[in-house]
Amino acid sequence: AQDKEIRIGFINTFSGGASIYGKHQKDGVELALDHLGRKMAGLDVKMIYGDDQRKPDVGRQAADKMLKKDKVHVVAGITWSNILAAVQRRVIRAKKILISTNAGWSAMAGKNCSPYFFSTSWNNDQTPEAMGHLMNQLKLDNVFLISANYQAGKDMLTGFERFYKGGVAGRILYRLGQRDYQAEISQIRAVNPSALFGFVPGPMGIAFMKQYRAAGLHESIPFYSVFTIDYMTLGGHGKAAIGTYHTSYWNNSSDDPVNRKFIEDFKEKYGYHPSMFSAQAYDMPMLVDSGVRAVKGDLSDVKGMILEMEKADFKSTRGKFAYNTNHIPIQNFYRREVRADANGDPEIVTTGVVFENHKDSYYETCKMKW
Amino acid sequence: MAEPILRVEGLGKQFGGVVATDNLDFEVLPGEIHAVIGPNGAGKTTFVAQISGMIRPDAGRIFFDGRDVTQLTAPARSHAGLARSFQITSIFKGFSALQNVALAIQAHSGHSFRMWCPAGTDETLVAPAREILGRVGLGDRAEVTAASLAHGEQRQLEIAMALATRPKLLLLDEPTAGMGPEDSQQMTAFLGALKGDYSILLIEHDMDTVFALADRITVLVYGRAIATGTPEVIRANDEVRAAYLGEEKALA
Amino acid sequence: MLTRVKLICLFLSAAILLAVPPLAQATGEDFYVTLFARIMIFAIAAVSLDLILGFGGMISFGHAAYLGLGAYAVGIFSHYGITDGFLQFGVAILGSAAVALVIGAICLRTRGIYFIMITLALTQMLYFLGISLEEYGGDDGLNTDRSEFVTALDLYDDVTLYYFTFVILVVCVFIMHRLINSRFGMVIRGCRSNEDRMQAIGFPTFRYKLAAFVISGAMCGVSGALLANLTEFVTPEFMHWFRSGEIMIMVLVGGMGSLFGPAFGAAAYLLFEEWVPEIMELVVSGSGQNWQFIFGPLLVILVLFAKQGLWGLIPGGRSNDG
Amino acid sequence: MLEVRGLETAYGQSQVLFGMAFDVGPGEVVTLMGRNGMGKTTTIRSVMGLIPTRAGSIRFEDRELRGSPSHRIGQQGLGLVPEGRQIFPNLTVRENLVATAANRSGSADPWTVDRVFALFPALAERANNMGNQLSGGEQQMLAIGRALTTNPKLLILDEATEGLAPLVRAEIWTCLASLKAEGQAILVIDKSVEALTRIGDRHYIVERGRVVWQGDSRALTADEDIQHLYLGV
Amino acid sequence: MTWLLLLEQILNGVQFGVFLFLVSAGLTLVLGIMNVVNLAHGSLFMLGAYYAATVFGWTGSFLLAAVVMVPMALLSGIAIEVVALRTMYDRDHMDQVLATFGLILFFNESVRLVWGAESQPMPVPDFLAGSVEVLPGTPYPVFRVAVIAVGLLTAFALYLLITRTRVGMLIRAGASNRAMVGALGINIQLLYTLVFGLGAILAGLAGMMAGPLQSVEPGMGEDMLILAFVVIVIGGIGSIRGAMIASVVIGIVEVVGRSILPFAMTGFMGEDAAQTAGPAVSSMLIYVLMAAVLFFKPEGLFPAKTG
Ligand SMILES: Nc1ncnc2c1ncn2[C@@H]1O[C@H](COP(=O)(O)OP(=O)(O)OP(=O)(O)O)[C@@H](O)[C@H]1O
Ligand SMILES: Nc1ncnc2c1ncn2[C@@H]1O[C@H](COP(=O)(O)OP(=O)(O)OP(=O)(O)O)[C@@H](O)[C@H]1O
Ligand SMILES: [Mg+2]
Ligand SMILES: [Mg+2]
Repeated sequence: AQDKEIRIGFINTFSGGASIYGKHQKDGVELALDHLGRKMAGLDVKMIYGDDQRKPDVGRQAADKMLKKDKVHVVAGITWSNILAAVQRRVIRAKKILISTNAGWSAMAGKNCSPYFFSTSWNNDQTPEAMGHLMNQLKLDNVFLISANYQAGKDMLTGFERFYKGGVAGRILYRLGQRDYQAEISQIRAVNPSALFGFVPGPMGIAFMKQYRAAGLHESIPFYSVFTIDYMTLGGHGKAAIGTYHTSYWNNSSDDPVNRKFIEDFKEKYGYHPSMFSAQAYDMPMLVDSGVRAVKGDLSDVKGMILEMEKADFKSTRGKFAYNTNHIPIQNFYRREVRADANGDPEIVTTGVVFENHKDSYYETCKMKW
Repeated sequence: MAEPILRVEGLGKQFGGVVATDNLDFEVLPGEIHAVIGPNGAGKTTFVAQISGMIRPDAGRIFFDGRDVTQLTAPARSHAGLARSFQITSIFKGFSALQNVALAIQAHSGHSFRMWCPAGTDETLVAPAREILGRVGLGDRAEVTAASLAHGEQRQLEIAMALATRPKLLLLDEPTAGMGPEDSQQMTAFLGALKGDYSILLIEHDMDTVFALADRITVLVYGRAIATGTPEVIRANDEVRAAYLGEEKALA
Repeated sequence: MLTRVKLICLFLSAAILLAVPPLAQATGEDFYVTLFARIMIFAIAAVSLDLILGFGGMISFGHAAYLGLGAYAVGIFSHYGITDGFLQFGVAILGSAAVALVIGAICLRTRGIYFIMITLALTQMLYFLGISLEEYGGDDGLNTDRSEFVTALDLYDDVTLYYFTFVILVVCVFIMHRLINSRFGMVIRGCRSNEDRMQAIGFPTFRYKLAAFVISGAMCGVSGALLANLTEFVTPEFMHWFRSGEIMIMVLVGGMGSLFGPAFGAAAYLLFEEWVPEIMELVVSGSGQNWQFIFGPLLVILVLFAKQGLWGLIPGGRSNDG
Repeated sequence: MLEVRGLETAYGQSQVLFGMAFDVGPGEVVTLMGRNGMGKTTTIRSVMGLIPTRAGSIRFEDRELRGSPSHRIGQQGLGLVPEGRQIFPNLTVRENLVATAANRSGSADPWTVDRVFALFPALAERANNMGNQLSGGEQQMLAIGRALTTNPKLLILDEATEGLAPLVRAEIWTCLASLKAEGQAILVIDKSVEALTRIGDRHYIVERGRVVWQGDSRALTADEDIQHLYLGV
Repeated sequence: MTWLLLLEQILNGVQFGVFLFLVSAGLTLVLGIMNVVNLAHGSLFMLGAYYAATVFGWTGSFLLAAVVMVPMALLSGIAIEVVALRTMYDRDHMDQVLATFGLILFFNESVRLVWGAESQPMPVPDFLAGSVEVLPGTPYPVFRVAVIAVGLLTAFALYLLITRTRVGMLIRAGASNRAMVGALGINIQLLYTLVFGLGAILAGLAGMMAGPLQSVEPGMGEDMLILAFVVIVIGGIGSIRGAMIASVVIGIVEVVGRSILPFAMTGFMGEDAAQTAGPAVSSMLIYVLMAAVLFFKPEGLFPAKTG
């Protein structure tokens, strides 16, 4: 019996402290569906949203429910590596398509890679790799590194140093969830490096930036960050972010009509500026749609869908890109900086390409097996 | 003269500036009721607390039943045969009167790491518990939860629990505290009946009870024993009168 | 003792638990097998916590530690390709017991709020330890395989795992039932009521409380091992203090100091978490994510008005029906 | 000034008071006697609003007190020395006396900390000890002192001499006598019939939650078998 | 690392400690003296930050924000006390823990509903921006100095209130025997409501001072909550002095430990190993400290003299 509708399960953090990630991504997805007329190859789209409460086993529970109860064709979403780690096995074993709209867990690019898995975001290392490269371009030497003391945090440094050629003035791994950084800041000042590279995501980042600025280091030691500053956190950063640099896969300033339409309609619909998370999530339904159309809505032909999706033949906010053999995007990475707009409020502007068609560095270790 | 069951040598205890026990020598002979009286704050309760192992003395040694128990913990002393009742009633409020006593018996029938057989129906605990409740006159209140016993009854339960530990020496801190004349008389009679089977260290402010029961009386003032002797001797002692009894009681 | 009404509730719920898998499969909703397995697993954790919490009056805010330890016992072994269930569960039990012994020995010197906080603190330590264990995935956690006992017992079949869990739950409850009514149980409850007096009548209370603490930890370790099997995944998250809080909630919601209450509490909590958001979605779409907005106040109300928990709400019988 | 009628109180299911009724007039010393568990303390707790009552009326200076929160009742000028002392263990002796001090009777020379210390020198020595460090008797003195420093219009003592040495007891009775002489109204519960008959004007004997006998000291001392029947003397 | 840096780190530790005290001051009052385990303290901390941030956002005046925050926090506190905690005082800690746990969930969600999940902007006010030179060559943010000032002031005021005033005595008396305080003619219920409100104000104050240096977002109180409890427990429940000293000790241990452990450990293990092990250990440090303290002094460093 052919399904008359396509069911997509979307797992993310919707309750509790980190629910902001879920919100931005869900809004992106919903907008995409609007743009698709809420149909894919004539099939109605049914979204099932599942809250993981940022707990792996709860995320796992949600996935189970989607597979068994809702009989979804696609499981998507997921912000955190550890939740992706918890969810992936079940979904892949059930031979359903799994799409990460954020989590860039390296294992999925390498040893755990699977034809059923796609990413509309990136691999954790890629963004810091770009930053490392950028710092080379800027001829920066003697850079200080700060990152969070957990897996993703360490991946970030690995990625950065894979490309960064200059000297390292020192490194700090701070505690996950840390709120006060004066100690680290004093240490950085003492070393007096030429620049600071940091992975300080979300609220930690906001706290760090405020304190960094309060200590007056932002002038003497410029801060080059990844995943710290984005339209999601910009409000919280406020002016403290002005004058900082970061790299991202998303050229938010690009005039690509798809991108423009996305940003405009998004602001229109939700009343706030989309973040890169929204952009990634926006691509997910588009990607699925390409697959569904290829198999003319015969959702039983999962393989057919996948083969089509591998072509990445859909309108992405990042413009044209290709999928690598491990289904991680091969994409450009941009240098972005925070400037004061006309009335002094911070805005993010893309000011150049760091990488063209950048591959992640795990795909060689990926052995696809159906 | 028989070897004393309890002997205390040079016991001393201070709380900050307060000298609660001051180089005290003391003994209880087997089968005797030795009463300790003295003004409020003389250190009687503290004294009992040290013998029963609830408070560590600063100085001195305590011999019980021939051995030095100064270093033993409260539970260990209880097993050695010391039992205490509290001046301020201390019972298991949530349990029934029966359970209260049964628990006390259990404490002295082997270790309690028996995790499988129900204790509530264990006759080796319940039967003696009932028997003891009967003896203190709470036979008909066995199933009542301790919290809802009247003050007087709770005092009786205190004693029952002390007895349940099959002690050689009973340390009774004001057993008749808060009891009406009738109940006091009952309690007095009851304690009288225990005489001989148990040695008793009795703290009491109710002189009728004391003079009725005590073989010997020690008067404590500021942690020091100012006099020890038979009731007659104590009655006659001027210092005691001045410090404690006051006139009318002594003459009575 | 139990009143008739309570007995009926008991048998009903047992019957329901037994009937879940066939019903689920008949209706093609076999997701409920996993859900109820999860419920029973946390029921075990809650029951184990109730021993020290409800009966012993030791408010441990760190019970999640043993959940995590049990889980990691399974996880680490299967990380090295060892999936023998007897070994895994054995280590889960002994490991949790051992850690409980150490933690207990430290914590039981303190009382009241101090006890609450130090149990919390030590569990947080384990949590951070878990995060820093790179070999075992650190904060990414660890994918695990399910345990293998005897070939007849294939835990990869969710239904088998379900009944396996069910049996263990029943065993745990029965053990608890014997325990709290035994002499040992009386001692534990006595300590809750008046520890000084316990010592005066001759109980060296420390060792009994410690024993209870260890037993409780070990039992919770089992539930941890089961959880690892169910989710095929272990993570430091299992040891987060919020998790300890949740287990406490289950106990209280069900009824502290009652034998069956905690199990019902676990069911109530997890079903709430599962269904209320959906119901809210039906009412106002998009509101499901705010279920805690309802749950929080509900919890307060429950604490305020249902002192005996749900089990106590069932008419008749004191809650202390151990 | 205090007028209790038809008071009924129960702890959960078990009713304890069945139509308790008694009066205390200005400057009068009234006593409640009775065996253990007859409901004396319960009566007091009901009057003080410490437990909910089922029925009856409690009028103090023609104001109905029943049902009003206990702090109101306290403010009206009822000063309680509760059974079992209940001093504040985590306050020093001095703080125990200062914390709730007031002059409710508006007397010219009110009870002060120093007057209490004068009355109980033992307390003065312990002025800076914590309440829980006091001996049973010292605690009892403190409880009385604490009630006095609120300068109540009606002083209520429940077993105030429990656990006191004969000397101190004697002191307290003399103290009560002198208070009486100053015109202080007092409601006393005690076990020592003999002392009560000495200072009390009128006596009520409580049996199973109701008054079974009342009269003045002469009548009581005269009536041997009443004493025997209800007080077991 | 140089001695000067070490000195600076110790200073940072002290500053963090004083901040910790500020966070736990309200809790000391409610937990230590009123004897209520109030997990919702973290939520009040969060509310304080949100109130201040909002007003600050509208008016641009930090002082005005403070002026508005105080009554708002007071009301929130009173509301909590009246609705949830009033009947909890004589209940055992378990009930209090769970009821207030429920409050945490409630307030986090409420804040999300009202302000949204995004973190709220709250910069350092201009008149407290910039830095002063405390040690040669090490400028120190003025705002952090301000935090120290506020913290010490609070400590002093609270100490006087509790130990020197009659209100203080009554609060402590009520903690041990509410019924009796009532019978002696004090409206303990009202008193407690107000005291709880005061606790809320202190929590709010801490939140307001945290805002400009942290992220004002739902759940921002939780991490702080645990720290606050650790402070109080180490210091000895009910002892203001203890809380102050414990805060500073914890502050120093946390900060200095964090900054020197990685170096220290490179000594006996490889650079890389130390780089990861160091932070891991230091993140457990305060818990180790707490466990150690309670092991040797089960009543905390300065047990309040309740015997
Ligand atoms: N924990 C303590 N800390 C400080 N002082 C204490 C402590 N316990 C008792 N004291 C003091 O030691 C003295 C003796 O107290 P104790 O209770 O032994 O007297 P007592 O003889 O039992 O008096 P009573 O007959 O009134 O019960 C008292 O002055 C009391 O204040
Ligand atoms: N908290 C309680 N719960 C249940 N019943 C109680 C409670 N307190 C007292 N009672 C019962 O109420 C009755 C009266 O108690 P109450 O204390 O008023 O007597 P009393 O006359 O003061 O006795 P006593 O002379 O021993 O103080 C007693 O039978 C007692 O069992
Ligand atoms: Mg005494
Ligand atoms: Mg009474």
